[in-house]
Amino acid sequence: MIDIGSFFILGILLFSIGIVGIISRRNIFVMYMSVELMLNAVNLILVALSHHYEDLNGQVMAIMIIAIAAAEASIFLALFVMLFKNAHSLDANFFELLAQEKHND
Amino acid sequence: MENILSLLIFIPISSAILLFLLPLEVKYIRYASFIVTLFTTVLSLWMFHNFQVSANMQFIEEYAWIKEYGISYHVGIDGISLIIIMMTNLIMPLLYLSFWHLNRKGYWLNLLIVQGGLTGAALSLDLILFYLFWETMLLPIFFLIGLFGRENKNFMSMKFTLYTIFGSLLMLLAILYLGHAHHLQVGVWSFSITDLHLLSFDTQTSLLLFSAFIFAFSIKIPLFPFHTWLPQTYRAAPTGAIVIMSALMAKLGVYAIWRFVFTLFEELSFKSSYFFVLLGLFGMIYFGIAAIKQRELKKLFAYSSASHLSLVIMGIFAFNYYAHLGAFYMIASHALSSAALFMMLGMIYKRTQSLHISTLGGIVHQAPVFSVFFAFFALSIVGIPLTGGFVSELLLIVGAFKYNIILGFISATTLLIAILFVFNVMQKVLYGKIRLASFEDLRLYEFLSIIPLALLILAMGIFPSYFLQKLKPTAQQYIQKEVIHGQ
Amino acid sequence: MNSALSFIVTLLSIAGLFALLGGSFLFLVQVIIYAGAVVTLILFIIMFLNIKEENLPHEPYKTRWILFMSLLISPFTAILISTVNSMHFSPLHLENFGSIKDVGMELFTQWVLPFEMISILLLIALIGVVILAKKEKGHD
Amino acid sequence: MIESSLLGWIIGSVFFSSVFIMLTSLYAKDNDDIPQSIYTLLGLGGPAISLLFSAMLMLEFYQDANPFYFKAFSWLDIEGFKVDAALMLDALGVAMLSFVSFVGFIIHLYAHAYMKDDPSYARFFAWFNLFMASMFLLILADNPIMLFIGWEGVGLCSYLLISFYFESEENVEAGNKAFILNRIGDFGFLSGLALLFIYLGNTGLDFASLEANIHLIKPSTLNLIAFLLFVGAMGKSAQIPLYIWLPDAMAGPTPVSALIHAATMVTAGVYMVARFHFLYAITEEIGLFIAYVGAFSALLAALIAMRQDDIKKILAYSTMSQLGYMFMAVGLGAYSYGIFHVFTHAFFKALLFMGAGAIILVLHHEQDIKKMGALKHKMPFIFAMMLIATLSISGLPPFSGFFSKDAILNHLFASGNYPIFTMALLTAGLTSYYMFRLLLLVFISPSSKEQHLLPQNKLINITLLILSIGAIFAGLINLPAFFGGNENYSLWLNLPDAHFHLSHSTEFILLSVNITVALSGVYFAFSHYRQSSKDPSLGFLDKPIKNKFYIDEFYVMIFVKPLAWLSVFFVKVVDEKIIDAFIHKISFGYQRLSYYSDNVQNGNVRYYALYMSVGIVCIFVYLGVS
Repeated sequence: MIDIGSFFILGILLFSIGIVGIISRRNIFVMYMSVELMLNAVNLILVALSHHYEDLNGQVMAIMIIAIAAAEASIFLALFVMLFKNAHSLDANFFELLAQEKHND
Repeated sequence: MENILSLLIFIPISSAILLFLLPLEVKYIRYASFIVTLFTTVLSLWMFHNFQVSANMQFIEEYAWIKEYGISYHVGIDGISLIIIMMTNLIMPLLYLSFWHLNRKGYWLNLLIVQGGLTGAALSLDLILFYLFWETMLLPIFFLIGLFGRENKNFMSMKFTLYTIFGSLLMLLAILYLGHAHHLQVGVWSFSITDLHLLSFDTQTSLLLFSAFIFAFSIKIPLFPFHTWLPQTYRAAPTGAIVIMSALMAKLGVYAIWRFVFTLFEELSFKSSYFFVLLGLFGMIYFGIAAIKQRELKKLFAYSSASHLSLVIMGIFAFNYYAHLGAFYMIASHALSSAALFMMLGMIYKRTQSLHISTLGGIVHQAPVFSVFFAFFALSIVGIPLTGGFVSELLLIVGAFKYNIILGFISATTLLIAILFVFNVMQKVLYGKIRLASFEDLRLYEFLSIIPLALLILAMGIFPSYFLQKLKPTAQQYIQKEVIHGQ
Repeated sequence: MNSALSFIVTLLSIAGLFALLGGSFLFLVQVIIYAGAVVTLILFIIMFLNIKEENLPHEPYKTRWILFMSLLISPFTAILISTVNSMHFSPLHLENFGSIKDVGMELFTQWVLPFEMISILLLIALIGVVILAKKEKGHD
Repeated sequence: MIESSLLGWIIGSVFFSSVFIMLTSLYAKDNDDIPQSIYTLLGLGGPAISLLFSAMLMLEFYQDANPFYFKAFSWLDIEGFKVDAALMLDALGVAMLSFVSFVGFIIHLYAHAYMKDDPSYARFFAWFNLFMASMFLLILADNPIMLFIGWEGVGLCSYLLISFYFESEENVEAGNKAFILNRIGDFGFLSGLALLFIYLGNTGLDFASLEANIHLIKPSTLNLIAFLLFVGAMGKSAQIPLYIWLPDAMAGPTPVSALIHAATMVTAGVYMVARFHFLYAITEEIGLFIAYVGAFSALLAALIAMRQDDIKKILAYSTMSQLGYMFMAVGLGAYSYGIFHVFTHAFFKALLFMGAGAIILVLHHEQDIKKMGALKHKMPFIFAMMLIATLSISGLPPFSGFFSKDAILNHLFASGNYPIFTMALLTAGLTSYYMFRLLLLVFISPSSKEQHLLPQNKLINITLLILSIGAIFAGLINLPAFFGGNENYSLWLNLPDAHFHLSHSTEFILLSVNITVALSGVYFAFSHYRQSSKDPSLGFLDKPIKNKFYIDEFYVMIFVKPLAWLSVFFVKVVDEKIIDAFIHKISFGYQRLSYYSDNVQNGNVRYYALYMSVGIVCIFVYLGVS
């Protein structure tokens, strides 16, 4: 019989994979999917907790997260389209607009 | 006149601010600031006259300022601060006179603020107040160098300011720590040295605090490894700034060691005296030798100043009566000589636009009066008898011998080292072939600006007992302790 | 492409787990929105953009990075897992918990305000996406 | 003790005349504005008044032998260190004062004649009188500090006067050299004084109190003090190793050489040792050391003088050599003989210099004796004067030099220090040799060139005449018992001389040896230079002697060059490369650091996420561990 602990462990592993993915990959699609993976991991843990405490608030929270993730997904994808159109690349390193001007010395 | 000290501090500062705000022509600003300095000189002379011969603080004023933290406006004067105040107030008007031709508003106003800062720093008995004035006098120098200097003035003014502020910050930390410690040990905050010197620390803490203070002051003086800002800054700085730095500010560093370090860390000062005496002697010889081959006059006299100040440091750390008196006397006489010399260098620079030895020569043919005075001041640096320099060197050497015979010998080499470069300068600049197309002799205002200095130096050499009597009680402060500590 | 497909698989399995945990509504939402809408949208965009091999980022140190990150994250994971292991959990109990009705009641009683705010958020996202995806006149 | 403000006025009159001349000339700026006669009046008036006052005091002192005292004001008044600006005149002071004021005044007269066409006439007299003031202060000082002030003052004036013709860099350098070497001496002197004050500061610092309390100091310290004070004398009186300034000091005008570098200032060292006789009397090792230094200096100077060609430099070396005699005397306790030699030396050496000056003037400032010759008939008067002086310095009877030198030689022999005696005797022979070489080369030996001579100056001749009287007869005041006198001068000086008894026969033998040695020197000189003006070879010694034993070069090599190198090294390497570079490293290190930290913020979201996760991991690790 599986207990709730294994759900937590799965969630943690998924979350870690998400972190690893978001940092080590440069493909923005993969990075986006890693973000989603992390969200899902959290969702999973929330639902498991809600089950554990027999409290529906956890599930509601998960629903909220899914809703926000959907909104996020739409904006993400729209941005990807724009970026790809402008830069013809999926490389995250390419988009360093936050960096200040480099000193030439 | 019980708040004469406050008047001395705030008249220059407030008049500087007032003059800055008033839309006056430069000419009037010059007159006004000159009159202000003359007025403070008169005040300080009155104070000198009323100064009682005793080691106690006099003309004390104390008002609470920031009560929560025990910061007070606490000023007072004793023998050694009297020297600094008198020198400041004597030299400032003469400095104005010697540059009567300058048409720069900022020059005069900055000088006024420096004067206020110097006076305040020399008088304050509260550490926070002292720190405030200590920094107050730094900024105008920064502007003076940056605005009116020459060559790499921007870099040098930055370097000088950062260097000194770096030192001061450590001191500020130490000051804050002291206040905090007072809070812990006594229960109330206080930054007044009369309260703080009662504190006791374990050895390591007091060593750290001691070093922080010493570090700040030895940058200003400067002592041996912290001197590298000196020659270049002097070279870049305008004459007014140099006169203040060498004649007054450096002395203020020595004064601050006496006033704060000795008072707060008496035990440690006694213990480390040997180190500082050695450092002073080493610095004296080092700077003296470094000066020999300098070809730029300002740099040369910068090293020479440093050499004499190291000797003064030796004197105050030797902790005996003669050395202390000698150090005080040297502070005064060297302030006068170096102020006069740097003023005269400024005059040379004004006439020739160069201070390199190779471009100068034979001035004595063209400007005999100038040469006589220049030679006189140069010789007074060397410590020729009948100048104040001789008396101070004599006392210092006797003091050093009293401290330790071998160190006495080393300190006596000051007689040798100084002449090596001074005579070289005299030979190359005053004597020798005429290298300048023309060299105008002293103008009236220039003459007026240096003659009081010359007379005072002579008076200090001929009647030293008159000047020394006001300092004696202050110098005696450590005699009793000297016996206890077995120096 | 592969990763997107395996991502769908992951999401679907999570949906299954939700069901296992008694969140039937969540199970539906997960299947429909995530697996159905979002990932399909991703795939659609990948197709739509017609991404070629040279458009993909050149990642010479990919494995190295992954290894490095895994090492970096491992203490985090390990600590969490050990914490979880040290706790005691009841086994799954599949009684009537988390029916859609209950969730709905909860959502529309206690969570009305956040729910409405989410709707506004979605609206904003909608408008934002439209504006973003719209062709800029100046650039074309 | 008699209070007398006249003491002050002896100094004051020359001092104020100097100050007035300075002020007048500074006021005038161009010498045309003020007639020269005003400067003459001021310049000669001061020394004349001083001479008058000192004569009055000396006469009074001669009658009742009561010292004079004058306290002007309290100079320094701190615990354990009380110094009055006070003057004192005792027998030793009278002995010095007598010839300083007298010879000084004569040389002032001479200088007036010598300098009267010089454009810097006023400046000359200003410095000259300032020198006189300092010299008087040195002599009349009541305590070592006043003595030191005078001591430094004469050094300074000597510097000013050596570099008097400052158009030439060489002269200025000679002045610098003189002052610096003097200052090395002063370094020792002041150190000695400082030590003395530390030990005896509480019991008074005038000479009388010092003498009374000198026994309070440990002998080892006394030795040190005595040695240090003598270092001062080495500098001032041009002894080994600080002598090299004296020959160069001849760059000044001849009256300066005559007064300062022959008659007065250089004897200050001897005077000082005699003044501190109470100290040197109980430190015999140092006394012996002094005597050896004197002996070596005398010998070295005499050797170098044998082959010099500049007339003034020969005289300079001979001065150094004679000073060596004086130090031998005072070192071995014969203070009165030393002072006696100072006294006679002042006359004949001043005479020599003034005669040389007269020759130089007549010959258009030619100083090379090789270029002179056969001047005997052209200037017979000067020849006579020079002859008197030469005989006197060579120690031939009955001239003054004979008595003083003979007294010293006898004392050296009697004290049993035979090495010193031998060197002294050798020096005596060499002295007569090189002095006659000079005389012969200038006046007798054939001259290759026809010289155009300027007319001689009457005033100069008069002054020479006056001094020649002194040079002949000055020796008679201390006639030893052997010649039927009873050493009046020594008795009157009343210094604690060391006395050694010699039998009359020994004295007679010594006397004849002395005279023989001197005469043999004369003979060697005569035998060669009567005919020729070429120097005979001295074998292997020839080159070193001509080059003054390379001492100057040696000093340059071991002191001047390393110091200059060190100076450059300190500034260029230690300051700039090490300390400043270190400080710059620190400050620029911050700048560098900012570049590095700048890289952290590279705008790449992945890196930001990385930093965040690093932070999270750290927090978790921290929480997990604790």
